[in-house]
Amino acid sequence: MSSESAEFELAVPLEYHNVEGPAATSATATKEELLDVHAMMHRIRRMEISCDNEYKDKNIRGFCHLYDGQEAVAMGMRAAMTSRDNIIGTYRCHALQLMRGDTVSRIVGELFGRAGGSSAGKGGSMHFYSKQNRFWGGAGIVGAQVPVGAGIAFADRFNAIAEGASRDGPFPITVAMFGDGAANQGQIWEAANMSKLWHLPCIFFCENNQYGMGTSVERHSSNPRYFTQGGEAIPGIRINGMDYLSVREGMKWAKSYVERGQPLFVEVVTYRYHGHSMSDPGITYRGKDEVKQMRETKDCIKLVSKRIVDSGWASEKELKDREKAIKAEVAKEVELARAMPLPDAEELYTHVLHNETPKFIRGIDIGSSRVA
Amino acid sequence: MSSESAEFELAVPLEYHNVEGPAATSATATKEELLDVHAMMHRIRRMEISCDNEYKDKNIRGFCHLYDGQEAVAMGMRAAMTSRDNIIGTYRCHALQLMRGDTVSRIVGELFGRAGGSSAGKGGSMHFYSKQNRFWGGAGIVGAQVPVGAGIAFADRFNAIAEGASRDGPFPITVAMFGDGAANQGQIWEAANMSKLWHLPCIFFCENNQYGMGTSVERHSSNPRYFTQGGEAIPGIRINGMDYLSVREGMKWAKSYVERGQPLFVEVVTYRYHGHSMSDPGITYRGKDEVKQMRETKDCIKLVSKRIVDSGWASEKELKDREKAIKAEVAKEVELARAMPLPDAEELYTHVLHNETPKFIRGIDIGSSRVA
Amino acid sequence: HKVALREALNMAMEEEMTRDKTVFLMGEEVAQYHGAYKVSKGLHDKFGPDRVIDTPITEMGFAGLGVGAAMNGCRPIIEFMTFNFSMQAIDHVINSAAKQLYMSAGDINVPIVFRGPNGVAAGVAAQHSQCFASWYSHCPGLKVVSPWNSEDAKGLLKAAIRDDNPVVMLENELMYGVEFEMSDEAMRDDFVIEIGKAKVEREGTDVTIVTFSRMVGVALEAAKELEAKGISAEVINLRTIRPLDRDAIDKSVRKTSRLITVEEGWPQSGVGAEIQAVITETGAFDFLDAPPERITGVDVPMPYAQNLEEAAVPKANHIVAAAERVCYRSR
Amino acid sequence: HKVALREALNMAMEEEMTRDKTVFLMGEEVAQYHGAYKVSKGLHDKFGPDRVIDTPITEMGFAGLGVGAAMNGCRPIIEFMTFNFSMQAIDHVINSAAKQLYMSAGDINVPIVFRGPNGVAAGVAAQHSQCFASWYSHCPGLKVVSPWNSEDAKGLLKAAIRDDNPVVMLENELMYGVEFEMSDEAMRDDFVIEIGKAKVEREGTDVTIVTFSRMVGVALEAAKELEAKGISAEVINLRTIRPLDRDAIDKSVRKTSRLITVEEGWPQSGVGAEIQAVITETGAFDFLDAPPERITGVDVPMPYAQNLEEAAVPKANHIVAAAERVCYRSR
Ligand SMILES: Cc1ncc(C[n+]2csc(CCOP(=O)(O)OP(=O)(O)O)c2C)c(N)n1
Ligand SMILES: Cc1ncc(C[n+]2csc(CCOP(=O)(O)OP(=O)(O)O)c2C)c(N)n1
Ligand SMILES: [Mg+2]
Ligand SMILES: [Mg+2]
Repeated sequence: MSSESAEFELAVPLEYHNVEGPAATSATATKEELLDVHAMMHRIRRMEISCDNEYKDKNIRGFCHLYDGQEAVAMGMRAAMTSRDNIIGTYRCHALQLMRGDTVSRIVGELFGRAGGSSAGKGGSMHFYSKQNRFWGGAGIVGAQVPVGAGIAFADRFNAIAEGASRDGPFPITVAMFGDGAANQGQIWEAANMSKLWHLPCIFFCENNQYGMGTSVERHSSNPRYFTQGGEAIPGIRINGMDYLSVREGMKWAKSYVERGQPLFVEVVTYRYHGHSMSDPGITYRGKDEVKQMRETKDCIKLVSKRIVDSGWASEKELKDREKAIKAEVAKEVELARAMPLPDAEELYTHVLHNETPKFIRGIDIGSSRVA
Repeated sequence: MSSESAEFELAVPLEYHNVEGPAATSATATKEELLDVHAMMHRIRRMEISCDNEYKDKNIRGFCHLYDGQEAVAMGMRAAMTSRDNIIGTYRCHALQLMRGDTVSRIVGELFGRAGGSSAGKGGSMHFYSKQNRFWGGAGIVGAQVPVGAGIAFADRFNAIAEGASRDGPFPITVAMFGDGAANQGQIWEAANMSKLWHLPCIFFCENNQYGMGTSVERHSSNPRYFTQGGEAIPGIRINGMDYLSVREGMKWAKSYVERGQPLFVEVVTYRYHGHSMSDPGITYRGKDEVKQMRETKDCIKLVSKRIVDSGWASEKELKDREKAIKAEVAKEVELARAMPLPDAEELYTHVLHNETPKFIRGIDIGSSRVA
Repeated sequence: HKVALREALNMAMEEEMTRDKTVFLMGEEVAQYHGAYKVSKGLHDKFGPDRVIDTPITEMGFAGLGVGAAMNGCRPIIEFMTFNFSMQAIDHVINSAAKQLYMSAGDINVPIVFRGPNGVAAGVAAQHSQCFASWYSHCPGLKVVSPWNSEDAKGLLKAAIRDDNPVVMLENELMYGVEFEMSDEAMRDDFVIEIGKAKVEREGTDVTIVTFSRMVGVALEAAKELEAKGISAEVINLRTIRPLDRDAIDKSVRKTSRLITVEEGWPQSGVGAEIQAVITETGAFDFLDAPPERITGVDVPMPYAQNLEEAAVPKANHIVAAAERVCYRSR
Repeated sequence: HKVALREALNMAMEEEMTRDKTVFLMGEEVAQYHGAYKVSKGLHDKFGPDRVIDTPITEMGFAGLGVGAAMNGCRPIIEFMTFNFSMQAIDHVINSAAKQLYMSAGDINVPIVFRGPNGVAAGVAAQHSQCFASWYSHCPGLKVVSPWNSEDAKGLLKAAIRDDNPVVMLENELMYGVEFEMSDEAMRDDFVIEIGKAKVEREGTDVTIVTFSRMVGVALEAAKELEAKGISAEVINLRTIRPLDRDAIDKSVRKTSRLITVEEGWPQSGVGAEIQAVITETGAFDFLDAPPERITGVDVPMPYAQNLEEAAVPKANHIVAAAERVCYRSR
């Protein structure tokens, strides 16, 4: 079965800064791989579209940052990394949580503010985590997750060396993600500097979806070639983020480079279909046409579908049937989420401190305080 | 008189990043200029040595960051800039205050904590200012002065354009200074990014004296070529900071570049003779020999003296006499400072708010509060 | 005139930018996007990109830049998309702005306004729901104002822009869309509210309720309920948190002999704690007939789920119950 | 055993690093320079550069990095050269560390210590003299400790390192060189002080003085003077500022019926304000025979000149006078 494979051309070659890597103008993939990726991408998209609808129905509150359009990025990362590698992302994190092993129902349950949500209803859209699966969030403050990511890489190297590993690795890697808007944050440079000085196995991963909220890259970044952000000190690579195979190839090489304790900037050029968050229609600062054109000509799911069909691995009809099945599956998961109970009122007072119950938590008035 | 001039070779050529500037392998100077610079450099050095002594005698408290060794930097800046241009520096700012028109007695008076000190005794070593002379400090927090400096540049451009000036300048420039240790601060990059986007006439000026406190550049900076810090976005220039004429030439070109609203990184390579502050003997993290060798072979005053003598503009003996006179003058100024009265006790409560007396300033106990 | 708070803020900025050409507005998405919460709608069109400036998402950088511009002849309004993000920039608010005048013995003042929504919004969880009132008001050299209604918003923001000192203005996202009646006087372009003066929003004789920002409305709601129960509550809208209007608090507590403070922020070393200390110092303490009570946010990070979030924030019933307790109408 | 505070801190770190190989120390100049104030002397020699790490001067970056390391199996000690610089990093202390456990519903805890000198030193002026006790203790999810003497320093730091939650430890530069007697027990490597417990440093019956850090010594000095005047003062060393030991404060105030709080930080929404609110809540308020007083730093940025600086910070005579007032021995 796994013998069915084919070679595909990559529309945009990988581009390197201050380092030499493989040209990678084409990549091989198997039938199962692409079918699996197609399914997963579609699952992400259905989940995000469901969130959009649920938000409009007022079942989701606050912020809600959707990932549709960018699915190839998450999928390419997944293909290149092991589950021992770490990811830390931004508030735009539903897809990452899913890709790291969580279920649609738990994710949507979180957005519904339910006890069975991934963060028991305490986090919401911006705060997904799975320590066990080495997904570290889910962070609401632009830029902040990047030094935290460098610290995760630091700990992996520190602990490996303490246990006798070679100082040159290979270490598990950490992918510290940030958007193009976040790329201007000084703390990214601070973290990159320390990573280079201390040989941390950390990828500074810029998801360039061309806008930071309503501001386009050329209005917020004096150097929008984010893969060159490391200047003379840290190399970089630019990847077409609308192509799963490009991301997979680029990230495979990136991992092999970084796991030896050499930080790297990675820029994936991608696009978000929805507005920044739910209050943003997403069409005031960019034309409807632009979005439409991206959807029509660059869509990452279309590209995978086309490759599958062109290789004769499935017909358009078969893919549509699969998509329908996933749609139904996601709808079922959303209903599972809806059926979850609300968090118990006592949960307000839990998880303030680890491994201990605070002796006293003051309430709204003194009388309603919790005394252990 | 001013006809007496000569051409001098620059030992280290200017080095450019991402921009082309004049090669400047030599520079012309007049007799008066070099004699004046010699005097001023010597005045700075005597002032700093006096501070060292006064600190040891416990007449100066807290931190005290001395500038000796780096005199050519301040002098070169002065020669290239007009008094309408702005400077904002670090806590290592005695020399800058002097160069911007203050007196040794007021500066030392500040260090003595006297009412007649430059900041009326309220600031101490780190906090010198002269708004009227466009010297904006004097800042105790590493890195913070750099975005503030960009803001000073912003205001000059903003106000000039509001008054009808061309959008391409020339504008007064702002030199935002920072050390090699500070160079790693992310806010420098944040400020540089905005400066490039918004065409601010701002120089990001790194005084690379090779150490940030006790840490040498290669231990704190993954890219110690600070003039390349602007990467693909912002050009840079590296200058030999031990040579007055090199700094003058480099900064003249820099000003001509920047005043059109194009930010620039400038790195001057220099050396501090004293420890970081007074509690640092300055010889644990660098060899005594290193300091000695710098003093003997690279000293900026020696270089100016040699050029004067070589040009036949003064004999060694004449220069020594001048130095002696300055020494006496500085000593007199120090005595003036010593004679200054302490700040009036009421000064504790002044300058909390501008142009108004707070209605109430709580004291150590409620009874000692100031009520207007 | 019915005016939403968002429009009152907008009006204040427009008037002051018209009045003084050194005033500019800077922040994330304030120009082409009209502000994340549309507070700056139309200003970019009117004043152009030189005076209404979209920044990169670099709070530390643009806050510092604003301080420098303020030192050198401008009057910047720096918008934080929310005050939560001001933590990245707080060194500039405190060290670069608030302390500058003092360190330079009066040479350099910093006429700057830092403004934006503060405190709890709806469903935005722990990192986006913090109240910074007590932190900022702890620090000398700053002024801190916090409006409740549209008049407050307009009058305080205009006063802040004209002030020669750094002012932090803590707004509230949940209030932006709320409409309030504005007087003719308040609609005028010379309307300013004096910083440092509290306002008695409702007179009463039995208990003083001191509060600020959105909680003023909640307290007024409580006061109504209390009235029905025969308790006459006086509601003080602080408007300014630094400098505190000690006299207004003192006067009211002497009159009512009972004090309740209400804030949505965390209790420890909050604004309520300070008010209790103030009445001790002014002597109003001696007039108390019952121990003062404070109503605060629960001492936990803010949860996302609606039921938990609601349980974390004061509501009118808490104030009513507290008033009944201090008036000994209940246990 | 006479041990300077600096050595007690050093001992704590050395013992805990020996005990647990996931502990490391990171900060500016902590390794080769032995710390700006020599607190980490010898640790780099003993544990090597992997575990005692000099950082660039990038507080935001290395504080965030420390948080990440703490999430992933390490127990970092992050030294701020002084807490003034922690303002550049405070977003990580609060948003990345203190709120992490709650947001993740218990999934990710952050066992990290942020430590360094806090408050006024000598002649370092406004930007280097701020006290952060009330700011940090305002925030849930954090613990905040502040030692007075060498035993405190050792026992609290060891407890902080072992704690599974983020702990802020506010030290005092002026105390680093001061020698204190340490008991045999405190010299042992299993000596820890429970976080959250205050210590009665001196028993008394007439007035309670609640304080922390360097001011404990000043309060004890005042207590001696008061003794000569026939006033018996009880001095409570808080040791922990969050969570506050409400019981200890309550108990003492019920006994003495008088309260003075002492801190060197600014008054508004300070630690003293909170303590006044606490006794109101515990009921000790009803036992008071006089309004409580707070002794605080003057509400201005810190000046450089020695005479002004001295006038800005509480001294024993202020406490003595306040005690006489609350005991009605003077007016
Ligand atoms: C420090 C900080 N400032 C501002 C915000 C508000 N904010 C959230 S996301 C965002 C835009 C980020 O854009 P980008 O980094 O490009 O990521 P994208 O949303 O495109 O994935 C802004 C301004 C924040 N959360 N934190
Ligand atoms: C944010 C911050 N962190 C730390 C310090 C303490 N500090 C003052 S100067 C200094 C070293 C700076 O080195 P560098 O930038 O090279 O300047 P130099 O002293 O060599 O002129 C340090 C660590 C500070 N003042 N501010
Ligand atoms: Mg983006
Ligand atoms: Mg240096």
